[in-house]
Amino acid sequence: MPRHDIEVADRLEYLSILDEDGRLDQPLEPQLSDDELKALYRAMLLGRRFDERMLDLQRQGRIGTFPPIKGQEASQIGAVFNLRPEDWFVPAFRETAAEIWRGRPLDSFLLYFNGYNEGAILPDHHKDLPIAIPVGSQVLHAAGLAWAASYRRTDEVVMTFFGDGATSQGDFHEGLNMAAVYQLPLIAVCQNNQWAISVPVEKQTHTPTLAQKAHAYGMPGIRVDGNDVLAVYAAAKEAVERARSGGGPTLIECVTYRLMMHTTADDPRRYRSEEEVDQWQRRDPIPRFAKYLLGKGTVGEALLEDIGNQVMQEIQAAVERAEERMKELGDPLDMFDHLYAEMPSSLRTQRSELERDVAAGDKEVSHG
Amino acid sequence: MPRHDIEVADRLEYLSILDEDGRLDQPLEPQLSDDELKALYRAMLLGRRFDERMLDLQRQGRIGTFPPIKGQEASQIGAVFNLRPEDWFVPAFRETAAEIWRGRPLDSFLLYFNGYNEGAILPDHHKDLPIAIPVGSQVLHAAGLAWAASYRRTDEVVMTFFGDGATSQGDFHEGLNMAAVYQLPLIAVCQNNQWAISVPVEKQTHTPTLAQKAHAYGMPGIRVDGNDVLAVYAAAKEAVERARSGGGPTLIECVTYRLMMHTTADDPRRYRSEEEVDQWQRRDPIPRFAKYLLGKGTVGEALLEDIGNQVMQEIQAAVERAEERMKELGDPLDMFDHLYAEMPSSLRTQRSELERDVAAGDKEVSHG
Amino acid sequence: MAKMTMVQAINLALQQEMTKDDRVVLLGEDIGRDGGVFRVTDGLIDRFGPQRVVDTPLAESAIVGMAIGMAVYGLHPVCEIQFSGFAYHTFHQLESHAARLRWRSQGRLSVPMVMRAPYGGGVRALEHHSESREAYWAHTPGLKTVIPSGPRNARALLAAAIRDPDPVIFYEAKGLYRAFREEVPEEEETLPIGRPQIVREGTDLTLIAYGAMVRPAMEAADLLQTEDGVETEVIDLLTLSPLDEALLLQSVTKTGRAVVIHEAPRSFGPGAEIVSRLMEGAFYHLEAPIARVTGYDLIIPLFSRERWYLPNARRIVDAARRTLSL
Amino acid sequence: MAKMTMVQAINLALQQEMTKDDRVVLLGEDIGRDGGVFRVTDGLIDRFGPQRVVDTPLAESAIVGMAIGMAVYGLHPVCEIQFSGFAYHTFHQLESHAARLRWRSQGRLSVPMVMRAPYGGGVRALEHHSESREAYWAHTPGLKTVIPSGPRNARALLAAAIRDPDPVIFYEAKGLYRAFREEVPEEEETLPIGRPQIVREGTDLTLIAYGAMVRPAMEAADLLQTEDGVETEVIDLLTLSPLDEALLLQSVTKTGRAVVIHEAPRSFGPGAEIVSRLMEGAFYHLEAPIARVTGYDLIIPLFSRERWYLPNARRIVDAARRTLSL
Ligand SMILES: Cc1ncc(C[n+]2csc(CCOP(=O)(O)OP(=O)(O)O)c2C)c(N)n1
Ligand SMILES: Cc1ncc(C[n+]2csc(CCOP(=O)(O)OP(=O)(O)O)c2C)c(N)n1
Ligand SMILES: [Mg+2]
Ligand SMILES: [Mg+2]
Repeated sequence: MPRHDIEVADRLEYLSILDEDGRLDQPLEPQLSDDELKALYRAMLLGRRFDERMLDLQRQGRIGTFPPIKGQEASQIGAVFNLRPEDWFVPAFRETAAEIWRGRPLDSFLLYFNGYNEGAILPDHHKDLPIAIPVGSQVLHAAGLAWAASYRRTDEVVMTFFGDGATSQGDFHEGLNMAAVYQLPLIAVCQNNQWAISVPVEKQTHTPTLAQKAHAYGMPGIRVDGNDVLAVYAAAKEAVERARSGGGPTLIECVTYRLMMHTTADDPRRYRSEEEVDQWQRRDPIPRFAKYLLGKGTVGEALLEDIGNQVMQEIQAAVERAEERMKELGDPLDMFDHLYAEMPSSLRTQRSELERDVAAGDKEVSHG
Repeated sequence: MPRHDIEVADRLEYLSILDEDGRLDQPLEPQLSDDELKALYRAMLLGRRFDERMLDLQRQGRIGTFPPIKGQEASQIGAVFNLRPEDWFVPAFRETAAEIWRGRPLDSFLLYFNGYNEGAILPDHHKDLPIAIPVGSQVLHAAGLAWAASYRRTDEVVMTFFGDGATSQGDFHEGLNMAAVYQLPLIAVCQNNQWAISVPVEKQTHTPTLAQKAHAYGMPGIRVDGNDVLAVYAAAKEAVERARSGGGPTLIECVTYRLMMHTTADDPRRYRSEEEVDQWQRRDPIPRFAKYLLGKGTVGEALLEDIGNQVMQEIQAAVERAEERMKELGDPLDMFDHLYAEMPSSLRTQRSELERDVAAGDKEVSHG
Repeated sequence: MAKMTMVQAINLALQQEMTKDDRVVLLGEDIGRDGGVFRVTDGLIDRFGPQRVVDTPLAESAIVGMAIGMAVYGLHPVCEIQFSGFAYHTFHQLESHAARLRWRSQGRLSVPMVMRAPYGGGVRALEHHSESREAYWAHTPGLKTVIPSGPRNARALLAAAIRDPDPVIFYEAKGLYRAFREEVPEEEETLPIGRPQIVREGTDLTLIAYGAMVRPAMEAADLLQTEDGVETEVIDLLTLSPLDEALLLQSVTKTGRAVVIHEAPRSFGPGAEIVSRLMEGAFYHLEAPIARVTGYDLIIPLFSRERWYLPNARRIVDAARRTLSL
Repeated sequence: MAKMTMVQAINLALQQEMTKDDRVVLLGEDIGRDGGVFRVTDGLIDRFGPQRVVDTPLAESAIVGMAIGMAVYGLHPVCEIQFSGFAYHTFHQLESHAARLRWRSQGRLSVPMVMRAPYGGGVRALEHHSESREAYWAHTPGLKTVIPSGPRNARALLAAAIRDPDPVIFYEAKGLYRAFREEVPEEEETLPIGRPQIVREGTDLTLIAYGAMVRPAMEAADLLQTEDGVETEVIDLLTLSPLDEALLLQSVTKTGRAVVIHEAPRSFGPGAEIVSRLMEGAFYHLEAPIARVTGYDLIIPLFSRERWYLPNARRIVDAARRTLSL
């Protein structure tokens, strides 16, 4: 046939399980134990409440700029819930809930967003990467980790997160291409929260979905309701299993929404309507999942409240710990640490300069 | 339907019209006049013979490194044949035949590949860009030109070329995304010549076609037999018409083959077999098209020979012109020209330094 | 004459150039409805429409790469890179094409574009948002690197940059965006690119700075006068590259002593070139080694320690005193 | 001990490090079957297989970005960027991540990777294939920039770079690849990173060079001795950054005069930092301004005019004589 349509081999699917009102598509319901379901709920709620608390602190001037995650908890928790501790998690910068689930201490966020590098230290057992601010850049690190994992013949998988905006970056493209060429154990999770700061996804790409970008790499792509933690969980589970068993990478598009500002320095009223936000508010992943759990009988109202209280206590303790900790931190000379394994002579010289300057500054303060 | 396949709206097609033996798929035959057909043939042959001559010159040390195009003439000429002089042509570095068709003088190639910047000067009426060596980078310039053309509400279109290797680059991705988002009049022609130096296309991407990468941008993609000048012409004609009438960009994959070395500095025997080359030799676009023209009665053997002779004369004249020209060129002080519209003072100082050095060098030579 | 912040003054330059010349178009991330993350392009989309104030997808190489094509076509694109810390994505486009197309085509083509980007510290920002790496561009032949130090010269230099026939990197010290106001004339005003200015005259010592460092340099000059009776000359470079050293030589020939100040890391930084030019042109007038007060050779620390990284008047005064004591 | 070209010596270093340590893996364009466009990795794929000598798709940012991930995992990736003129694509990965991950994680993570790239002129190459822009990396805190000047030190420094716990930019002067042979011991040999060497002793003048410029500097030193009776000390930097100036200061304190040589454009180039360090540390010993013999602030011209762009012994001798006459 000289002129004919070409079929693309890889599948492109859509998945949703729990709808906006918490109604379930029974046959698709994932097999999760009560404990797992409660853990999912608790992790989402912790992410939500901690985010709210950070916003308060920011508004009080007690921390600096940070990017709220409100509305995206299901996309994050549903996905990382499938990871083992030995797996790698490579976040962008709006994965607070997922980072917490992976074990990053709450107080570390407060240090970090208060301008202390010490907040970026991850626990020793952690294999994850710290947040990556340059949009899309981390996809390549994830591909490199996945390459290394397969070089070492482990069954570790790597899950990386990025936004809708990131799909326009060259690094996204190069990373997914590499992952497909080497059939790496990579799960690429796009949190399509509809906005890249003020740019809506319709201006980011001419495609109706982001998942179809998988076709450019010859890998499966799936679009899921990102506010449905069960759908995200199920899609990620498939992808993780495929990756772990040598089946190569997957692109998952979680359709979700950034309910708050881009960062606390942003004013979304400049570029989007209250109505749009309201509409998405109704699709909030947390009440929906709570309804499901209550309906299923996994939890009762009392337990939900209990979880809520626990979470608030955990947060409060972390805030107190962080504020204590910050009193000890901030020695300016520390800025010379950790650039190189061994400090070169030119830096030693500069460090003495700073030392002198600190002394002079102190004198100025005490005498001035 | 909670779980279902997503259909991709944009088409992905395959097109071939004239097979390896010059047999035609009649219903698809483009309506081209005899003069047009002869022009197509002549342009391909000129590209071929000039390329061969450059290789001779290179082997004799009369020019430096250059990238031969042999085998890719149909992909180039079939595509650019659709352009008007007012349109823009944005080459990579292996589009000698297309550049000549667009009006770049033969002697300019010889100057250029002999290390004279003067060879990059394009004729005054030319709107095209000079060759771009950093792989994939030119796709963005083409998108920018197309953006400007549509800003100015002209009906100019922009055609850019790149190789299979270029599809791995971030700039390719970013450029096609931009073209789709702004629905720019861009025709993106990928010469899939199977190799990026020593890397075969199968190691460049996990996809069976390059055309399907169009799906990542929401634009039509078409894969054509790139050694079939009629198929390339027809596919490009559709794309050009679509672009000119505001229908946005198209990705065209021309399946062709680099019959020679990557550049004259390369030794392809290190990485590919003679058999593979032989196989593709049989799909040579030029004899195939000659057979078609002869069969159709557009030309006779005598005319073909005549065209062959004309082409050789044109090349010979150009070689002589270039060699004359080079005698006049090469004043080292010229290197200070054209960096900025106006030479800054620091460069004026440095230029005097070079002047002094040239004088010293001359003295050294004459006294030494 | 209105009193304006640097943000407003830059906005004015864009507005006036766009009004006068429809070749001028803006492109960048969030520059439209949002008015840019620093509001530099505030209101321009309302005035000129989305055809001329173009919100782009999130792709810096594409922004600059497309601007190159637009400029070759004959437009005068002004790109905004949201933070200079994300300008590295555009390096290959700027080095390999913007800086070279005039040269490559031997004068047939040109790339009259501007890349604007906020740079430098002082706003308690996240990582990658406070760097000062203008030396990368300054070392790149074919580019011009312009760095204003306040509202009035920002406006005048940006207008000149937009009209310039060659690609201009226009770094805006984000610490200055709203730091102070200055009278900025309503009528058009440009300043020549490539021309430093003496912003305070003196006979004993020369301070050389640009961007956000001009203010602490001026402060230091005041302190040196009141506390030490030293008459300090302060030079504002305004254009980092191509660097015209004539005025610097003149000054140092007179004063015999100099301190160069920048936020950028010291080693292989902008100050090194200034020191070298002075060494080459005023060696026999130097009475003491030229000192550098700069950022350290570190990643600029997150904001809790940032003020100890950035040069300030105290550090400049200290260096000046040491220089004067030699 | 075999006489080797620099290509062979680098190949030997790769081979030995790979044999010893399976964390060492190579990735880049055409480094496998093809052995690299300069044949630096010739034969390694046969020896170590495609799992350790990885031909990548054509994407420089990806090569470096993946190497960062691999290094964090615990491997020691060695990337080849085919020509340094295409290394700009990797800038944001190197600046924003490779150079920062140790710092960002406060010592928890590290990025022990090497980016090798051929740089510099002298091989009649096409555009973008002859640049010398090492100053970009040298100005980037968190990176080390190492530039050997011949087979033996190339081998020893590359071995050290591969073992280094931090990211190293390893620039190989392509003009030296096959320019001459040197004895290179079969047994392992490393040289410390960050340590310049005196390669010729002298008392009247110091020449400071690195990479391909060491040879013309040595030639110039010979000429100065035979023609002018001048005893010239020549220092080979070997590591450009972090720059250790101790040896330079020692030498210039003795000679009082220096010429710095590099292929890179002069302004904001590597030489400026060297001049500044000498100014800061040896000002009172200087008897003449330090001269710079460098590439001009131009795009390096295509090869017909290239030899007029690159510094050579004649230009160095001229500069030295002017310096000596002051
Ligand atoms: C390379 C780069 N360019 C620009 C920015 C500034 N910036 C930070 S986040 C952001 C938008 C990101 O959008 P998206 O990828 O959708 O993620 P989201 O913020 O919605 O989570 C921009 C432009 C950046 N961090 N990195
Ligand atoms: C950014 C960049 N990286 C590497 C190179 C070196 N190089 C030149 S051509 C080439 C292969 C290009 O392959 P392809 O895109 O298929 O084009 P072809 O050479 O086959 O025409 C490479 C790696 C380059 N020119 N630019
Ligand atoms: Mg988003
Ligand atoms: Mg190819």
